[in-house]
Amino acid sequence: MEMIAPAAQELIPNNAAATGDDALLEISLGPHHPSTHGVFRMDVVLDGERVVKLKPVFGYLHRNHEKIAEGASYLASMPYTDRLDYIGSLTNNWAYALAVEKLAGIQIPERAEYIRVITAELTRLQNHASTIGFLTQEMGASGSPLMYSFREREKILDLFESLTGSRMMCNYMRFGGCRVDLPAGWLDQTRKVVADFPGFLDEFERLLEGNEILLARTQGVGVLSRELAIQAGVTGPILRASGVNYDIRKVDRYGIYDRFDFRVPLGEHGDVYDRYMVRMLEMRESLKILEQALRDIPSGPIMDTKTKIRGFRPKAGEAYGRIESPKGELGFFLISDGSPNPYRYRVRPPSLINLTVLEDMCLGSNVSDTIVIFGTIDIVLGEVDR
Amino acid sequence: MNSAFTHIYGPIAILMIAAVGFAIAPLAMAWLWSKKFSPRKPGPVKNATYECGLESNDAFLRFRPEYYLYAIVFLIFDVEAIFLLPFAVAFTGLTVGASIAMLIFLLLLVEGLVWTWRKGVLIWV
Amino acid sequence: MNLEKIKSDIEAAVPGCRLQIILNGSPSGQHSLLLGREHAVEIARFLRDDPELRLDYCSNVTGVDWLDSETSEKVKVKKLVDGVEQEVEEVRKTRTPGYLEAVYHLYSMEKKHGPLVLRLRPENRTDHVTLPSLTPVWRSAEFQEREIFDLYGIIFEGHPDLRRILMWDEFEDHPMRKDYVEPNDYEYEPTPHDAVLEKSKQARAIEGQR
Amino acid sequence: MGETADQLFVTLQHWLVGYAPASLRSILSALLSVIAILVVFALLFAITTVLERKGLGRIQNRYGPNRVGPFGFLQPIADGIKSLTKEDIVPRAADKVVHFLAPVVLVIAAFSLYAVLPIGRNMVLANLDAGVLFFFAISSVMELTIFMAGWSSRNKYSLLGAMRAIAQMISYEVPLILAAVTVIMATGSLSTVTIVERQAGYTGILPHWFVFTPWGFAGFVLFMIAATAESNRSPFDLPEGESEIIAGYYTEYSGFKFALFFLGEYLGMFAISGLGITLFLGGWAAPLSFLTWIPSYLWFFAKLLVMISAFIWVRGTLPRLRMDQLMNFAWRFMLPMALLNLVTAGVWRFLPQGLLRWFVCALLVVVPYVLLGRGLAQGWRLEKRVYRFAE
Amino acid sequence: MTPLTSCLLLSALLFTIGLAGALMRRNAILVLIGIELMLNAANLNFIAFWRYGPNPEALTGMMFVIFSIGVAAAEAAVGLALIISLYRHIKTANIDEVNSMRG
Amino acid sequence: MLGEGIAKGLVETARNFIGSYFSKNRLTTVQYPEERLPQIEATRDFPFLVYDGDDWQAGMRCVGCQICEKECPPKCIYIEKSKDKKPDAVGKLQFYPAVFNIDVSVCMSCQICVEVCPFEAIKMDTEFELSTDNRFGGLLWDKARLSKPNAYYGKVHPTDAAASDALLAEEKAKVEAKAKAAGETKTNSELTSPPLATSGATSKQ
Amino acid sequence: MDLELKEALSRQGIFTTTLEELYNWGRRSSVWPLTFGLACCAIEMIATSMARYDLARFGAEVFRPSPRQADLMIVAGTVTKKMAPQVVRLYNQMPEPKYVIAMGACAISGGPFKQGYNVLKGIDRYIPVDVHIPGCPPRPEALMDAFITLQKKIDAQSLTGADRPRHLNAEEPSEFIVPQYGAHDLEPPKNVKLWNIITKNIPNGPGTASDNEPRKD
Amino acid sequence: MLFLIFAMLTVAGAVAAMSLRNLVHSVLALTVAFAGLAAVYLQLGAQFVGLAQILVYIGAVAILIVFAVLLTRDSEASPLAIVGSWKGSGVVALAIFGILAWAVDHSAASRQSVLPQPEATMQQIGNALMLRFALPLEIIGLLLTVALIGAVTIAMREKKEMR
Repeated sequence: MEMIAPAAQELIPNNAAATGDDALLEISLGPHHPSTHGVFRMDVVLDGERVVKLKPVFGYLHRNHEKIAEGASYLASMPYTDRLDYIGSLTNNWAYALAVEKLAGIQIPERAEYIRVITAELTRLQNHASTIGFLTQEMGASGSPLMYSFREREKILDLFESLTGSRMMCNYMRFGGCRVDLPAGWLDQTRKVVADFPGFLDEFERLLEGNEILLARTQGVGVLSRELAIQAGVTGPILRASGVNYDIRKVDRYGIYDRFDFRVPLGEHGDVYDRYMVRMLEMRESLKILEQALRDIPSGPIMDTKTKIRGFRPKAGEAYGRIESPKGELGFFLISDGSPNPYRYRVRPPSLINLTVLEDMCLGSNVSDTIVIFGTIDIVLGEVDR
Repeated sequence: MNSAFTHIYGPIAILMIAAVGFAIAPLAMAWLWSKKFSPRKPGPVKNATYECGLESNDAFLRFRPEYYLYAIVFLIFDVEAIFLLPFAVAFTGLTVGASIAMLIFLLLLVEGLVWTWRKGVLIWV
Repeated sequence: MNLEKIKSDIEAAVPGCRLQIILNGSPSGQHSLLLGREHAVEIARFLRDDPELRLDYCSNVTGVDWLDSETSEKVKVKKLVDGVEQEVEEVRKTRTPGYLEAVYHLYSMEKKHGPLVLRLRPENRTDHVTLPSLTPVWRSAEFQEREIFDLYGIIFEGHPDLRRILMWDEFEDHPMRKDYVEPNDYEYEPTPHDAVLEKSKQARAIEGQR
Repeated sequence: MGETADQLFVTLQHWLVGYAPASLRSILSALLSVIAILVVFALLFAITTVLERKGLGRIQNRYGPNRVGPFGFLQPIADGIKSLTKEDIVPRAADKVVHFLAPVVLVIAAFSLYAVLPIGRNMVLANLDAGVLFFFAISSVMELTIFMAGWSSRNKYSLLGAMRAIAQMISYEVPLILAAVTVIMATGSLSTVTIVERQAGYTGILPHWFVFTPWGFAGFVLFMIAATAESNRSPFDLPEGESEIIAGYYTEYSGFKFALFFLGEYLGMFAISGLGITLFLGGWAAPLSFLTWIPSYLWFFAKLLVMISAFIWVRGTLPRLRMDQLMNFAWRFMLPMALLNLVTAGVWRFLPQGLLRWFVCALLVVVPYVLLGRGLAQGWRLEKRVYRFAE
Repeated sequence: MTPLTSCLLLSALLFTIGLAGALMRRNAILVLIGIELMLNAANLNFIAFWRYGPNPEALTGMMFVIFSIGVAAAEAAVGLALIISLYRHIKTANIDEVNSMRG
Repeated sequence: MLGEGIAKGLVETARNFIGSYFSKNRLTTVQYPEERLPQIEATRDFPFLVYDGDDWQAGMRCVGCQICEKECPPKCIYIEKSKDKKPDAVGKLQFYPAVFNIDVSVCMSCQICVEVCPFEAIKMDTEFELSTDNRFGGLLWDKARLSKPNAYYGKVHPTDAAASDALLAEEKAKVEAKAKAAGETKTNSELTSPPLATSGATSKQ
Repeated sequence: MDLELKEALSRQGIFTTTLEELYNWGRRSSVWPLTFGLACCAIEMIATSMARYDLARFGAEVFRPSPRQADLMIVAGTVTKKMAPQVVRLYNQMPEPKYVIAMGACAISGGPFKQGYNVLKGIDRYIPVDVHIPGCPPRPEALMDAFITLQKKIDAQSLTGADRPRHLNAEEPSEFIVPQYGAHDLEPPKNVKLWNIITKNIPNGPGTASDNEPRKD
Repeated sequence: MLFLIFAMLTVAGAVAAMSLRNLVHSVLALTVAFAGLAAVYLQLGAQFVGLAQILVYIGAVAILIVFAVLLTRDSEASPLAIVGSWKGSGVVALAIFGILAWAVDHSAASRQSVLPQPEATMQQIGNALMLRFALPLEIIGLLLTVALIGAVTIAMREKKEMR
C-alpha cells in the first residue's frame, strides 16, 4: 500500500522481542461502548495506553438498505434514506432526490430549491451542534455542552416536525420537489430560530473555546495530513480542517447554492481542534445562507407537475448524484433498467469512507484520544453499515 | 499502658468496627434477600468477564514501566513527607539555620526531581 | 472532461491497454470507460497523476451484478421444409452471460472536475471473480472494495486487507448478488407483512412435504 | 444561647453517658459519636447524590430527579433498595476474596478518615497528636483498595482503570501533603483541633483563616485540586472515565458492592473537603465575627456543602483531562508549586509583619504560577488559532 | 512475660518469617518482601527498646526507625527496579533461573 | 493565563444554573405526563382509517383498492377486499376492506400510504402513547382499532382535514351533478343507490 | 384498590405486602438504563434524557455503561444478526431484576428493515421483552410513556406466589442462549422456548377480522 | 491482650505474605502485616512512627511492589515455587529464631519492667529531628536522591530499550 501514514510504520512494532510482546494489550472498544456512536467496534492494541494498532470493525448495523431498495420502488426508498444518516434525514432525502432527478432529467421549481436549501442548512446546524456536543461528552464533560446543543437541536427539530410531521425521519423531499408546502408561519418561526442560534454559538464558545482542558485535549491530537486526506477520499468538515478547499456546495453548485454568499472555513493543522472549529465556523456560515434563503424565498409551486410519484419509471441508464451532507460527500449511484425498481441502488456514505483514516490518525496516541478522534470523524452507523 | 492507648485509639477502633458493620450489613441483607426471595442465578455467560458484549478472552495484561517510575518518585517524596511533617511541627520554634537545613534536604530531593524531569521520566506517553 | 480525449490520452500513456466507452442512456450523461483488467492499475495511476486530469479523489466504488440475460428475437431462417426451401420464422434465444462489475467514480479535488466513471469486469460471475485492486492508487477504495468483496464476492488482488467488512467472518454467501437466497428465518407471525406470510406459507408447505 | 446550641450535641452526649456505669462511659461516649458520624455522613451521602443530580440538572437546563418522594429526595432510598435487592454477580475469573474485600475496605477506610475531623467545637472523635498524618495514612489505604477492585475483577477495563487510579492518586498525594504542610508549619501542630483553634480569632470582622494569606490561598487551591484528583472527581475522573474504559475499576461490580464504591468515593470526597476546610477555612469557625452565635457544626456543614457544590459545579462544566496531561499536571505544575509554596510559607514566617511580607509572598506565589502555567501551556502546545476562509 | 520481651519475641518471629521466606521462595519479589519484613522486625526492636529503654526522652530509637523507614523505602525502590530490570532481560523473576542463566 | 478559559466556562454554567430558576429558556424541560408540548399540527405517527358519520363500518371511506398495501415501503398493511359492495360516502357502490390490518410493529410512519390513497381514506394519527407488553395483540391493529371518525381527523389535523373535506365535497358535488344529469335523462328509472341524505353523515339504510 | 387485592393483602400478611410494596417502589423508582444505542432510536433515547424531556425526573438518567450496574436494557434500534449475539450476551450479563424495552419498530419485529437478510426479526426471538414501543422512531414522550408502563408493570408484580416475576423464581432461567454466527444465518435462529411462550396466545391471526367496537376519540 | 491480637495479625500477615501462591495476594497479606505492626507501634506510644509506617509501607511500598508484580508477568499465580534447598533454609531460619528467642529471654532488658512516661509528642520529634539529627537528615536526603536517581536509571534504561 502506498499510503500509510509515515508515523504509523514507525510505531507498529515489527520486532516483538524488542518491545516485549506481552506488554501489548488487546482491547476492544465496542460494539457496546458508551462512546462509539452506536454499534461500532475498534479492536485496539495498546502499549500501555498508547495505541499501536487499531482496526475498525463494523457491520453491526448492516440493515441491507441497498438490497431492500433494489426490491422496492423509487418512491419507497425515500423513507429509507431517512434512516441512513439518521441525524440528518433531510440531506439524505435531498441527495437521493438529486440522484433520481439526474437519472430522469427532472427540473424542480424554484421555491422547492429554496426549501431544500433551508432544510438542508438547518440539518447541518443541528448535526454540527450535536456532533460537537457528543465530542465534549466523549472528552468527559458530564453532559452540559451536549444538553445545550440538544436544547438548540430540539428547536430545529420542532421546525422539521411542523414542516414534515416527524422530528427525525422527515421523508420530505420528492423527485421533482417537496412533499408539502411550508405551513403558515413556518418561515417566521425559522427566522426566529436562526436569529437566536448565534446566541447559542456564543454561549458554546464562552463555555469551551478557551477552556485549557479542551485545548489540551484537542490541539495537536489526531492530525490528518492534507495529502492523506485527499488520498483517502475523506470529505466534509474533516477534509476542510486539513486545509483542502473542497465543498461540494461550491464545487458542484448543485441546487441553488451559487446564489448565496458564504465562505468555506479551512483548518491548517488538521487536528481535532481544527475539526471542532471548522464545524463551529461552518454553523455560522450556514446561518448566513439561511438568512439569505429566508429573505429571498419566492412563492410558487413546490412540485414539478410532470413528475409522477406513483409508478415512476425512469429510462434505462445510470446516474451518480452527490451533495455536501453535514458529514461529507453523500452520493447516490442509481442504475435503472426501465422498471419501477432501481436495478442497482448504491449509497456512497461519507461516514464509511471517512473512517478509512481512523487508524492513521489514532496510531501513537492515547486511548482516550482515539475516542475523541473518532468523535470528530462524526460518523453515524446507519450510514456506515447501511 | 493500655488505658492510655484505648483512650486515644478506642474511638477510632470503634469507628472502624462500626464501619465494618456498616459495609457488611447491607451486603448481608442483600445476601439474605437473595436467599429468601430473589435467588441468584449464575451462569456461564452471566459470570463471564464483560468485554463490550464480546466474548471475553482471558488475557492477562502487563504494564509499561512508566507506572513504576512514577511510583518510585512518589515513594521518595512520600518518605520526604515523613521528614517534613516533624519539621513543620517544630517550625514555629526553629531558627533560620534549622530551616535552612530543611531547605537543603528539600533541595536535594528537588535536585532528584529536576534530574528525573530533565531525563524525561515525568513525560507520560 | 471529454471522454474521447481521455481515452486517447490513456491509450497514449499506457500502450496496449483495452478501453471501451460505455454509453449511458440516462439524461445524466455520465458515460463510462471500461478498462481491461491487465492495465487497470497503470491506467488508474495515470489518471491520478496526469497533471491535466489529476483525478486524485476516488469518490465512489461499487459493485453491480448483471445476471445472465436471455433475449429472444424472431429470425427468418431459410430451411428445407418438406424438401422445399422456405423462409421460416424461428425464435432464436441469445443468452448473454451475466457478469459482475466494479464501478469507480473519480473526481479531482485539485481541478474540481469530475466525475469520470470507470468500470472493471471480472471474467465471469462464478468461478474466477477477481479484479485488480485500485486501493494502492486511491486509498478511499479500501473499505469500498472490501464491501464489494463481502457483498458481491469479487476478489481484489493487491488489496492490503481483504476481509469481510459488513457480514461476520463465518458467513459464506454474497448477499448483494441478485441470485442470493436469504435464509428463511421468518417464523409464523400473525402480521400483515406479506413477505412474511408468503414465506411462512412456503416454509409450512416444505415442512408438509417432509 | 449560642453557647448552648453550639454544645447541644456534646451536652446531650454527656448527659446520655452519665446514665451509664462508669466503666462503660468512655466506650458509650465513643459509640454515640461513632453512630452520629455514621448516620450523619451516610445521610449526607444520600443527600449529595440527589443534590448532585439535581444540581447537574439545573446546570443543564432541566429539573433532575423530582418525582421519587417530595422533590425527589427519596431517590437515594429507592436507589438503595434497588441496589440491595439486585443480584450480585461475581465474574467467574475474578479473585473472589479480593473482589469482596475491596469495597468493604474502601468504606472502612473512608469512614476512618472522619475520626480526626473536627466537625464542631469539641466535636471530634479522636484528637490525635498526629491527626493530619493519620488522615493521609488512611487515605493512602484507599488507593490500595481501588487497586484491589480493579485487579480482582480480571477485566481489562477494570485493570486499566485501577492502574490509572493508582497512578493518579499517588501523583496527587504528594502535592496534597505538601499543601497541608504549609498549614502545619504555621500552626506547629498536626492535630486538627489545634489547627482549627489557631485560626480562631478575627481582625475586625474578618477571620484569621489561612486561606487569607498568599501561601494559604495557593495552598488551598493546590489542596483542592489535588483533593479533586484524590477523590476521582471530574475533571480528574479518568479511573472511571466511562467514555473510554466503560466504568473503570468497578466495571464488574454489581448490586450493593457497587453502591459501596459510590459511598466510599463520596465519603472520601467529603472527608478530604472536610480536611481542606479544617486546614484552610477555619474548620467550624464562623466566617464573620458577628456570626459566631450560629453553632459551629452548622458552619462546618455549611462549608462542606459549599465545597460539594463546587465539586458539582466543576463536574458540570469541565471535560476530562487525558492521562498524560493529568500526570504532567501533577508533577510539572502541582509539585513545583507546592514546593515553592512551602518555601513561601517559610519566608512568611521569617519576614516581619506588614505589607512587604504580603508583597513578597504574593510575588513568590504568582510568579511561579504564571511561569509554570506558561510552561505547561507550551508543553501542551496550546495556542489561539485564526482560521482562513475560502470564498 | 514483660511487654518488652513480647515485643522482642514478635520481632524475632517476624525476622524469622522474613528470613525463611527470603531463603525459601524463589521469586525475587518475594525475597524482597522477606527482606522488608526483616527490616520491619528490626524497626520493632528499635521502637521497643526506645519505649522500654533507659532513656526514652532522647528519642534515639524512634529517630532510628524514622530513618530506617527512609532507608527501607530507598532499598525497596532500588531493589524492585533491579528486579524489573532483570526481568526485562531474561523474562523471569525466578532467582534460580537467574542463576542458571548467568553462564 | 492558565485557568482563564476554565473560569469562563464556570461562569457560563453558573449562569445556566441560576437562570434555570428564572428563565424558561434555561429550563426547557416539559414535565411529560402532566405537561405536554403544544401539539404540532403536521405531526404524524401511525395511520388510521377515516370514516364518516357515526357507524364506522358503514362510513368507512376505504374501498380496499390495495394501493397502499402495494406502495407501503415496509409492507405492513394487509388488506382483503370484500366480495360484496356497499355504498360509500358519495353513494357510489364500492368494495370495502373485509380485512384491513396494519402491523404497527413494522410501520415506519412514512405516510406514503396517505400520499398514494386516492380516497382520502387513510390518514396519519398523532397518538404516540402506544407502549404495550403485548407483542402481537397490542401491535397488530385491525380495522376496528384503526377506524376513527372524520371529526377526529378534523381535530388533529384541522388544515389537512378541511382540505380533504373540500375535496370530497367537490367530488360529491360532481357525482351528484352527474347523477342529476343522469336522472334527467333517465327520467323515470330509479337510481341504483339511494342518494345521500346529508354530507358527512353516512348512509344508514 | 379492588377486592381481590385486598383479599390478597389479608392472606399474605401485612409484612410481606409492605415489603413487596417497598421492593417494587424501590425497583421502579430507580431504573438505571444501560448505555446502549443501536440505531436511529438511540438518538431519540438520548433526546429523552436531554433537557427538554429529562428522563432524570424519574430517577432514570443514570445511564450505566457497564451491564453489571444496569437494570434496564433499552433496545433502541435495529438488531442485526451480527449484533444479536452481543445483545443477548449483554442482557445475560445484567444482574436480575432486569427489564427490556424494545424501542421502535426494528427492535420489536425488524421493522422497515424486516426484509433484510442481516436483520433480526425482533429481539424477542432471543430475550424476553417487557415493553414494546411502536414507532420509527418513537417520540421521546413515547419512550417516557413506555417507561411509565414499565413502572406500572413492576408495581403490579408480586413478591411471592406462583405469578411472581421470572427473576424471583428459581426455576426460571436468567440466561438465554447466545446465538452463534453460522455460515448462512444465526444458529439457532430463535430461542424456541421463548418464542413458543410469546406466540402461544396470539389473539387474532392474519385475516381474522374482529368486529369489536373502535375507539372513539 | 490487644498486643496479642496485633502480634497475631502481624505474624499471620507475614506468614501469608511469604507463603501465598499469588504474588498480589502476598502483597495484600504483607499490608496486613504492616498494619498490624503499625498498630503495635501505636500501642507502644509511637504514634508518629505507626502512622508513618502506614503511610510509607502500605501507601507507597506496597504499591511499588504491586507495580513490580504487574510488571513481571510470570509471578502471577505461579506455582508455589520454593527453592530446592528449602529444608536447609528452614533449619537455618528456625535456628536463628531459636537463638533470637533465647537471647531475648536472657537479656537484661527482658527483666526490666518499669513503665516510663509514654508518648513522644510531635513537637519533640520535630525538635529532635531538626536539632540533634540534622546531619542524618541531610544524609537521608542524599540517600533518597541517590536512590531515586539510581532506581530511575535502572528502570528507565529499560524504558528506552522498549522504544
